[in-house]
Amino acid sequence: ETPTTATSGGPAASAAQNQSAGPGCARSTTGYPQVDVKGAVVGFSQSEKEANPFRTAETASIRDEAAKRGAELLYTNAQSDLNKQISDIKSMIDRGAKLLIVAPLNSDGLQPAFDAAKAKQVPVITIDRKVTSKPCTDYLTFIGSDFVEQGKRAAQQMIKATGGTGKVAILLGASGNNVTVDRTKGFKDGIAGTPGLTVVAEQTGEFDRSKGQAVMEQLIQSNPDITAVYAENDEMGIGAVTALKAAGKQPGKDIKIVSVDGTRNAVQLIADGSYTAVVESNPRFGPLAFDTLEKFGKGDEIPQNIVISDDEYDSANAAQKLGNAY
Amino acid sequence: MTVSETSRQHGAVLPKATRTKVLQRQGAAVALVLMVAVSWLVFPRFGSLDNLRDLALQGSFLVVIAIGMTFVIITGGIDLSVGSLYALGGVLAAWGSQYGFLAALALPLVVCGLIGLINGLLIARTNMAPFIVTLASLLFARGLLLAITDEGANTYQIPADSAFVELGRGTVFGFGYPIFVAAVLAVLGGMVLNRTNFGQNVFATGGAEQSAVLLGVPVAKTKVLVYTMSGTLAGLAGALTAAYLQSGVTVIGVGLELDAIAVVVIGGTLLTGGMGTILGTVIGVGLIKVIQNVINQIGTLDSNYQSVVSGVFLLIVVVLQRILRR
Amino acid sequence: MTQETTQAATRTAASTTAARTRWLQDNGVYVAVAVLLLFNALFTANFLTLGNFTTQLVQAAPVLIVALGMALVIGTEGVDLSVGAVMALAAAVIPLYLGAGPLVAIVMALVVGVLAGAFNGFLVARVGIQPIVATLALLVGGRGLALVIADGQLVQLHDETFLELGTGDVAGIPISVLIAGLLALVVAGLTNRTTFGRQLVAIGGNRKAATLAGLPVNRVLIGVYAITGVLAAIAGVLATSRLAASDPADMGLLMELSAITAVVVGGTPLTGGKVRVLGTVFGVILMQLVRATLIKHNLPDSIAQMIQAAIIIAAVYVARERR
Amino acid sequence: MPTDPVIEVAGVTKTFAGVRALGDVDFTLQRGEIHALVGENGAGKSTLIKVLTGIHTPDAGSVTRNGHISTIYQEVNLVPLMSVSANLFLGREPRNRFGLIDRARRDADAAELLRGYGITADVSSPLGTLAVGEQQMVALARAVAADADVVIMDEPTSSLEPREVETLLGVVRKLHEAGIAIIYVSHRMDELYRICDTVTVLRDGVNVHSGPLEELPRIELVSLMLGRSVKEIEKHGTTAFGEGHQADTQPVLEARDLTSKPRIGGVGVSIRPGEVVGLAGLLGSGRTETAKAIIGALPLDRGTVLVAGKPVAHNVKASMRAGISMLAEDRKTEGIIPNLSVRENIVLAALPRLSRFGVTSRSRQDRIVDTFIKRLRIKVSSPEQKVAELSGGNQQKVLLARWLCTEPKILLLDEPTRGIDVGAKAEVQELIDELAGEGLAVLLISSELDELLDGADRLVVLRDGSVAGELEGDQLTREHVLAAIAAEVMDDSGDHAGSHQDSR
Ligand SMILES: Nc1ncnc2c1ncn2[C@@H]1O[C@H](COP(=O)(O)OP(=O)(O)OP(=O)(O)O)[C@@H](O)[C@H]1O
Ligand SMILES: Nc1ncnc2c1ncn2[C@@H]1O[C@H](COP(=O)(O)OP(=O)(O)OP(=O)(O)O)[C@@H](O)[C@H]1O
Ligand SMILES: O[C@@H]1[C@H](O)[C@H](O)CO[C@H]1O
Ligand SMILES: [Mg+2]
Ligand SMILES: [Mg+2]
Repeated sequence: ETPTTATSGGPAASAAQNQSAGPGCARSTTGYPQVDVKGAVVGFSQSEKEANPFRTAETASIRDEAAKRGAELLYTNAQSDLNKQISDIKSMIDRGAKLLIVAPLNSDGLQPAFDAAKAKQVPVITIDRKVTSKPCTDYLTFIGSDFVEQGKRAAQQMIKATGGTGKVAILLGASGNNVTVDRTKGFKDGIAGTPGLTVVAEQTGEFDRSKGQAVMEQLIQSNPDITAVYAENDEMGIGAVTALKAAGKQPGKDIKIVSVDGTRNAVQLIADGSYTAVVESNPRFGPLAFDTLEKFGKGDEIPQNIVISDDEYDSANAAQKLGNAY
Repeated sequence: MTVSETSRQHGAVLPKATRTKVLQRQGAAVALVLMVAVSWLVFPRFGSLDNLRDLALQGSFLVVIAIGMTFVIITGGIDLSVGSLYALGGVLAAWGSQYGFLAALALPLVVCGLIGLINGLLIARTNMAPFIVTLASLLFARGLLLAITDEGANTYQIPADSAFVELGRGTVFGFGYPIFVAAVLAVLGGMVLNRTNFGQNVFATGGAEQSAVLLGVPVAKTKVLVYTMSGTLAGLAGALTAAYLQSGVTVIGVGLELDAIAVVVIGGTLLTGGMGTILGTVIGVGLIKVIQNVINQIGTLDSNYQSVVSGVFLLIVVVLQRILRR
Repeated sequence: MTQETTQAATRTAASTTAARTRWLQDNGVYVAVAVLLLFNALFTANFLTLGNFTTQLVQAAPVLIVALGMALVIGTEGVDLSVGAVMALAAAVIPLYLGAGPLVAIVMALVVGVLAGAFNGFLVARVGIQPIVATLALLVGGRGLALVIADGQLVQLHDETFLELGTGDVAGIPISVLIAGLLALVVAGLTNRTTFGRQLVAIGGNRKAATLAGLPVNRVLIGVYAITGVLAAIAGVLATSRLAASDPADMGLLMELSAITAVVVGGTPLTGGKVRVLGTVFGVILMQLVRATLIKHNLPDSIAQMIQAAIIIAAVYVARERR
Repeated sequence: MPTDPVIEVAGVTKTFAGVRALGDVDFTLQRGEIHALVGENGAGKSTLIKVLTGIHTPDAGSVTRNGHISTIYQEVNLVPLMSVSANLFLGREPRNRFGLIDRARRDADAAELLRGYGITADVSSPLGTLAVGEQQMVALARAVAADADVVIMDEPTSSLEPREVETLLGVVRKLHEAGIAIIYVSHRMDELYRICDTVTVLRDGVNVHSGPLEELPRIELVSLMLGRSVKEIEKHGTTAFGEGHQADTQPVLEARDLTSKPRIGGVGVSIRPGEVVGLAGLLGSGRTETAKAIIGALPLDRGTVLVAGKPVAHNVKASMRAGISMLAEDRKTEGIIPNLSVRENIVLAALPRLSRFGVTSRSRQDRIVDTFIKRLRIKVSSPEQKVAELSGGNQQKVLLARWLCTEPKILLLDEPTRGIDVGAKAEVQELIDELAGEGLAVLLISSELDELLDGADRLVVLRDGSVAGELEGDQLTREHVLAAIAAEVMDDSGDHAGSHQDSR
């Protein structure tokens, strides 16, 4: 398969082995009508601006797959506004969407939108962020990464890279975001058994490169003994690299950097030797989402929780897997 | 004779003034009617009952906040804290809902009202600029929100069967309760503004503060009251939103203050104070929401163009108003 | 007799407290900076290092550059909410022209800044729209436009010469700090020593009177907003270079609030008619030190925001104009 | 003399940021009397009033009030954006049975009430659309309607035309008959002697005299106010103008057919160097508009302005370059820049000339500022003092200095002596004479007929925005002017003119 664009390149997310959990959900349980994906109007509600490569790749993946399967795609972007996302979803239902894919802005607050879909018997697949509503009732199923697991895997990478000793600074994601909460929890749990690794600072970089950079600049001054940085997304990690270089440090060498996402820029930095490791958060939900919709349409039972497999990049494989990064 | 000459002069000046006044007052309304009509014709789905219901519901939260903002702006002030107070109100309501309906409603009103009161006291008693005082409370309320949610990690859920949820989700003929709350508040607000002594004090304070003092208007008290009101209403809007979303979402309300200011100004209220109407504000909300809805109806518009369109639209409205006012 | 003497005594007492509050009002921001420096020297690890001071100055530089323009606009009794969006526009323009060389890219970014500012100025001066609303339109639309230009993407930059702006130094002083300092001097000279500067303050003090005194009110206003626009663009260029990427989605986000806060904390009243350039410089430094202190002490976001709020109120309370 | 005080003030002291506005003032107002409160600018009259009404708390001393006080403050203190009726009833609106404001009744009551003051404007329109005089009348009606025992009027007539002054004085008499006590502040001696029973003179915040007004000759009253001897004052007449001026034969300013609908239509004025031309007319007759049209601050439908025969582009900058300067009517809103120093206020308009390549020169400024402070005898502690801290008269002089700084050939003065005390007024009048003597062409607008008659060499009378007549030489009498202004006004103010003569 030859990728058409850079963002849609790389392997599609596939369901991780044995990780799809929960009792099944089928059309017979929901009583929803049968809809063929081919020729159907499918709505996709994106949550945030596409400045972050993760979002770009996510949207591209859905778009490409919809085109491939002959579905008509309606697309909205909530621009980080929860109320707008609710309206977006309702308006797509109104405009005739028979199937919905939603990348929720946050884990809570979409209930009214789900209720609207339920009332019109429109199945909803949520991707990327898991919501607190009821699967198979409020929405069909969740396809996405296990963010706690991502944090744990980042911790493993960190332990491996530091040999289990060091002072870690955490660049937190945006406050109030469940991705932040989960990736922090996973990481802290992951290093709990390694007393040599201590967290000396945790400050928010708001998932943003320049904020990550600014915070890192402060921390490296007040805590010059920092030996490792855990960034909850690549953008902040890249910002940290810039900050550390400016402070005369050698990121990737005297200061280890581990982050989550798998963007091309970060993986490139690993290959260049100034980054330690990246745990992937795979944004290519398109194929899996449409497979799931098709399966559901056929009447098959689908799992309520589809955890996708995330890759990992480190110095051993970065150069060779660079093409997979987004 | 001289008397009749004076009246002749006025006769020459007034009809034009009245004409402009009508255009000014109704200018926004005319624009709204036109836009609704055109949208109806161009986008068949626009006029669907579902869409109109959702439009009204989405507008209702902003109306509640903008009523408070209208009062504040008529006194010549500004309230930047409403976005944060809105989010805080939602969180408090969700947290309070575990203690019953009354707690869920009273807690946000009291706490946000209190912060509004402090805004008012600082502004009225210390001669500090409203812009900067309320900017500080914007930060403060956001910080408080994070503090009570464990840095945003906790999203309080409202039990789906609680009476409080009904406040946000209940409907009459499919129209949500918040619409009626907003409507009642708008009518009340208009009445208070135009038919009570407090309302007259609001106009006098913004129209000519020094004179108002000499006319015996309790200027300081009036200011304290309008900021308290604005805070309380922002808290109420937050509570309604929480009831609607069934949870105290922490990531909402960012930048909402600018929306509120924009709708008030679009509605013809003078930013310098002394003049304004609640009806205008409601129409302003209508205009903003219809524009957003239409952008969604177009569907294919690049999401980045959406803010460009909003900006251009805002510009056209204020420039037109300005020209009419001449 | 006795009554008179007591009165005289209270009068002198009153006038000394008046003098003291007056002094604090004028110098509060300097005192606050000194206090914060002292606090950090005592309680913050590794604070008194050259590297740390450099970091603070480097981070403050773009804010200062924007705040200088903001101080001028506020001096005319205006305000410019669009500075963050203008920074984003500047950032978006750079990768488009970087191929033609860094100088071309920078010039184009500055041209965009001037145009955006002049547009604001036109709306305020000629059309007569309230500054808040006039610039709100560009705040809303400008960033969107920047994203449209950049196709919504962050672009990694590799031009060494361009990146030098953000990382290089002259005699140990980072280039961006040097530029910010230079601009502060220029703006101080402009406000205090030129016709333009005095006219600007007069317009802010009493626009009607300034018009009747034959001052070129519209020209000055458009000029002031254009200067603010170009300063915001300069800040955008420097910040972009330092980030080594053009990121219109986040560049200068909420910058308008930071800049206004710094200006007001520095003792320039929002009511116009007065511009304090040195105060603005220290206002920016104060807010930078506050942020640094909160991060260095690893305070959670919640506490950090509440403390910032309290400090803003305290600083403005001291500097406020008495009735 | 029966004593039944409604207001008693004992030992009141009030200081503002170190400036003593009132020092140990005693003051008593008897029930039913009309009490004049006089003094130079900054003597403390308005401050005393604000202490009486409770707006200011005194630093020391006591204030006893035995009744309800209602006040008309010095500047019109109403809310221009609110309707006339809302202003009139602010704080005591008529309510309907639900406790809500009854707007229909409010408007009806307002219209009814104002008819008694000769105002027939639409009461539901914003107050700001009324002429200043009418606004002053609304303020008066508001104050009187509030069932008061005491009515305080702080310079109520300073922006009224003669006819309106008569209406106001009529109201004052009616109040007096109804047993209401009145405190009346004015710089206009005639009015005081016509209606007041007693007088209190403040000087530098101290009560220097209280007593019956009749017994106090006018000249002594002035001497008390100024703190100068009677002899010194006797040298001057009612105004400080000298005889006529030597004027050139060719006009330096010619304004033709100035039209700006609906305010002025076809006004023409010409002034020769060294000549003072007065602009007379009722309030709203278009005097200010004429001056603004000449300087280019008013959009014109038609008309040209020529300076020394050459047409001038219609904008303020071009006019100033051509040598026209205008002292605006409203010192506070159109004149001073309050935050700036006296120096900066003086050089403001001349700044480009005092700069090189846009960079200001401090030494040049200081030189010229010093000259004018000395020449106009401006009382300042230093040129760097904030102009807002000066008294009204001195602010006016600062503004005069601003215009003289631009080295004008033509000076338009709109109410140059309004609201300034007798001392300062005389100085300004002398200055006008002096300037004309030096060859300046002066256009003088004043609501005080005496000032125009004494100061001007020629009068242009406006009525309803057009020229109703020009008077020169022997025609410069009160009667002629009034006749030109409007026949009917002369009819009913003829005897007032007479009473003016009497009181002199
Ligand atoms: N709010 C204030 N703050 C500071 N100084 C004040 C204030 N009000 C009055 N003053 C000062 O107090 C003194 C008395 O002022 P006041 O207004 O009472 O004079 P006045 O007799 O009414 O003069 P005028 O005839 O010009 O109206 C003046 O020196 C004035 O500058
Ligand atoms: N376009 C207008 N609309 C409403 N009111 C106006 C307008 N133009 C002028 N006025 C009011 O009418 C008043 C009288 O007009 P004008 O200034 O021409 O009178 P004047 O003859 O100069 O009298 P004076 O200078 O004594 O006020 C002005 O003070 C102003 O308040
Ligand atoms: O997983 C994604 C990415 O990590 C992104 O950086 C932030 O949003 C999350 O949902
Ligand atoms: Mg006074
Ligand atoms: Mg006038």
